[in-house]
Amino acid sequence: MNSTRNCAHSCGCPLVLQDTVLRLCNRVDAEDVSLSFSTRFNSREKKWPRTRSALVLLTLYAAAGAGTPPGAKLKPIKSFKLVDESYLYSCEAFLGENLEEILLIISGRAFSFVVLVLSFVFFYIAIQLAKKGKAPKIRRMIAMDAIDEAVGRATEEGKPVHYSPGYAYMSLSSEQGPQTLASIGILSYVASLCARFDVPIIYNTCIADSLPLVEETLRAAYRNEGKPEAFDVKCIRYQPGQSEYVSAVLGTFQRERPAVNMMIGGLYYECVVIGEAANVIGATQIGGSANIHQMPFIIATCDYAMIGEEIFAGSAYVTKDPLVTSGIAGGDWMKMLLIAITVIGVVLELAGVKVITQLLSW
Amino acid sequence: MSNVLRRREIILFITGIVGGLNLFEYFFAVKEAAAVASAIRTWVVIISAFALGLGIITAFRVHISHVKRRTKGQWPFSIWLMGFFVLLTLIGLWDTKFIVYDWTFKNVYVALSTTLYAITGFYIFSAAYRAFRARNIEAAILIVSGVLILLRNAPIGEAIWTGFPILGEWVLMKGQVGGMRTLTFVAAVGLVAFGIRTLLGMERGYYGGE
Amino acid sequence: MAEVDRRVLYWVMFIALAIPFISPLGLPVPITETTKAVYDKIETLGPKNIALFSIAGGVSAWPEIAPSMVAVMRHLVKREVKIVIWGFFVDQDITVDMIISNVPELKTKYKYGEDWVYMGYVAGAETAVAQLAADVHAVFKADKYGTPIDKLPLIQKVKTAKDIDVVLTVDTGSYILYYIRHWNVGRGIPVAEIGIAMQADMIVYYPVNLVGVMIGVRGGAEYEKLIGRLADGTIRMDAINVSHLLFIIAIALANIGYVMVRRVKK
Amino acid sequence: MPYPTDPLVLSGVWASVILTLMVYSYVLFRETPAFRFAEHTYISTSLAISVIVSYDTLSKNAFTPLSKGDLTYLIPIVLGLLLYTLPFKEVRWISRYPLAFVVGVGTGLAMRGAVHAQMIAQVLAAITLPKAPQPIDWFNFFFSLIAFLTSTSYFIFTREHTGVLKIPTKLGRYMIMLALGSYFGNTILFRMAMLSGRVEEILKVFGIIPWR
Repeated sequence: MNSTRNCAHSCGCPLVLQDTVLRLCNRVDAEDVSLSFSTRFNSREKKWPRTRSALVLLTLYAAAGAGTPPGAKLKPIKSFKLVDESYLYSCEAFLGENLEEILLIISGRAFSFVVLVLSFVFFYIAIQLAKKGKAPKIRRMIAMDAIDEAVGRATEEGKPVHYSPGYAYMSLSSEQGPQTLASIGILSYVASLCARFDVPIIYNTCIADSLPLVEETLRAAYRNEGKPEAFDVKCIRYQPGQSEYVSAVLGTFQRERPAVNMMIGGLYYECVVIGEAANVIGATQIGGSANIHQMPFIIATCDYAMIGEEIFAGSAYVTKDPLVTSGIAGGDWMKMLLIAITVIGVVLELAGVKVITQLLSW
Repeated sequence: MSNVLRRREIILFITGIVGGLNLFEYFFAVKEAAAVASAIRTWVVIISAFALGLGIITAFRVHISHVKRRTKGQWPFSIWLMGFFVLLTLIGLWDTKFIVYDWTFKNVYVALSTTLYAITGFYIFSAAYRAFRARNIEAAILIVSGVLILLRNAPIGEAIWTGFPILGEWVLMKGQVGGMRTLTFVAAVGLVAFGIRTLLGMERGYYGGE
Repeated sequence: MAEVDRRVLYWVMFIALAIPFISPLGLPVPITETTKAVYDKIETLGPKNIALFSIAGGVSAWPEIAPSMVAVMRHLVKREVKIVIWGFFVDQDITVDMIISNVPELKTKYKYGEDWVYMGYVAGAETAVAQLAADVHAVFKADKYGTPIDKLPLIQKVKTAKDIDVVLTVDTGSYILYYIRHWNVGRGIPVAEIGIAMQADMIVYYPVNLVGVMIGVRGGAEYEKLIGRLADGTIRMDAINVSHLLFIIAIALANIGYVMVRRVKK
Repeated sequence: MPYPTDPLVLSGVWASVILTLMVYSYVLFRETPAFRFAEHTYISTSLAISVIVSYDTLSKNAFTPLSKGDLTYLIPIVLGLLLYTLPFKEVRWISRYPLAFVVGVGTGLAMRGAVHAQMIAQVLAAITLPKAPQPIDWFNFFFSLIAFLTSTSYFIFTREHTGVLKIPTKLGRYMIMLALGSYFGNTILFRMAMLSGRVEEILKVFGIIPWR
């Protein structure tokens, strides 16, 4: 084998290759690394009847061709897992062939895919059950039920309701996006209550690309309550950044003294500041986030807290549409399934059977 | 035409396709899908950058109304906000190296960002003072775990008793792991369920239930 | 005692934090494993290696992360590791300037474009991190200073994630997860975190994915000790000590007050 | 380093410290006109900076490739411009089109990351036995495992927390509190570092401690 062959990905291969083999060999040394590769590989490419041995071979060739890196322990490899795409690239580079094209499913992600597909299946089953009128009952969510009471309090006191979705990386396209969407879902319920009881609502946000959704949601809430003329678009306030948003909320609290503060979404450090500042003005607080790092502060500062999954469920909960709420049941089944896998996995592991761990890292 | 395009189904369909493509590309090594998904992600970065203008419109709408109505204690600040924004934007577009822009950036923008970030120091103190009260077993567990971490993080804990960092370390590295794992796990389950609802166009809350 | 005006608490904290700066206490800072792991990783690198220094923390987080950033950068320069910098925060230019002024070797010993390069700001959060892993050159056409990438030998070598030997992500949020998801999982690039205190437990959840984690200002103070050059991080640890003591006293008082109030009510 | 004498630097450090004190007047006293001034100055400055940064992003990511003849970049530019139909009643609905892309990408990215790193990896970690275990490692292993199982049971929505679920969900809540307490404690470290940084700056500028 020629060690100077150029890498197909022009990655400065010999060096990478050497390093890769070193890492691979050292990792293979660890007992817990096992090879997993798509079985499709076999049927699609007759050229490599046995994926495992082919890869082991590749590795050894690679090690030989690139010169054995100092410190690499080369020994017969029983099983190892291709945990790293760059190993694959190195192997490709070495053979001058594109292994990625042969692979269909990306290694290590297969079980995730199964879980995702199962999630869809569970969801489908739950919907079908709901359509037959057998929608699973959802347990009471205290924080969601508290919304009515809180808005009622604002009505009595004649003070506004303050709502904000948190920092959420300032974009719907970030991984925080779904939390912002869930928050806007809950907003739609809060806004219709506000419209119904003529309570002003103040919405502070720093997420520019959510503004159209927020505006439409508020507009629709007022229209559905038959008061489209009562909607004032100026209740939506925008600040171009996280701390800017915090400063504006602090100002809003003291100047307009809302009776209720709701912060639901992708919260970050603003959570504790807004939460405490709202406490100073004696506002009833409902908070929620799936961001683990803010959960302690939601619990510390808010009267009602929705943690983790609850905000996603909450958005379905308020719609009270059995078709939507049944999705929550799908999630529950997934939880139960994975709990079962955990229990079985531990038992099998203790018995020395590694089926589940292999399955999970498939 | 516009009646067809107005249909919400089309919009939900686009959302579903774009989301689905990003999922597909993650699990399957299909180069074409990866290329398209990657291009769409670049588009979205561009669209999001355009959204800032909406933010500016939103902010100005509020402040112009304050000025028009001469809101007490507010309208001079609104004029200042809008005027300074226009001035600084013009300078910045002309040359970001220009001294006024540079000075404002460093001494106003950065200083205030730091200051507001640091304001949490005060609020977390009062939050701890209020929340860390042993009202029930749950609150007691919260306190013990929190205080042990405090004594672990500050070297002073070790100075008081050498056992504190060990206990704190246990809580941080072992004790809290199970609970935290759950929070990570269930948030993901909820997110996936919500994502499915969104991609299938069932989550309509955020579209205002029109 | 159960209910005091919050402003009393705030004033106490404000004043107490000033004390250690006026008269430093100088308590020792023991070194934790997770910081040592980052140090050990960089010790294995040399002039042939390229480190990515990703800035995902604003200037506002300097008090917490600047000591770590400076200490790690000093170490990289000492090991003569090539450095690629980019970031996700609009004010990061000031952070980079701060690092340069504290690590003057970047200007003297290092040659810009060959030994280190600053690519500037990237918009798009996780999307961008994923994009960068797949194709750096698609994201950057030029560096921060407008030099096209074909004139920058170092960035010519860095085309995808796999050209990087270690990712050092300075992070006050979730960027560490983005790097784990898109750079480590599936690509195997070692990722180390220069983080804030809340990210301390990352190592527990992602032990396989993370090289090490530097925990906030304490991580910085420890790193300063490791590279043998004490600086801001060490001084600031005193303030940490005082404030933590204050927290414990406040929590104790709050609970005593609470118990007393409850007894009176009974 | 000596105390700065350059008027530009000097004015800068004083401006930043005065603005800091204006903001803290909210915390230490109440909402004052000083705070209001700082708040509006901040938002104004930040809006301007965001415009510059967004313009930069757009020219790098969209306008430059477009000017080089890559016409596909017309799509996102047009989509971005469509957002501006929002203020106009008749055509407002058009602004949903660009959002469909934004929401799709956000949802897709969040889901794909969540399944693997947050679900599978957590289960895998929960069942991975300790290596070369001492008795304490077994204790820790089972403690984490039970914590994981019980606290997950707390998040079952389709069953009321009574009967069989009563004890596990209660224990689960305790485990969640243990985790949250630890997070709370850890966050304090960071917040205090931040605040001490500001205090240090104030002391420095007022000349109470030497400049470094």
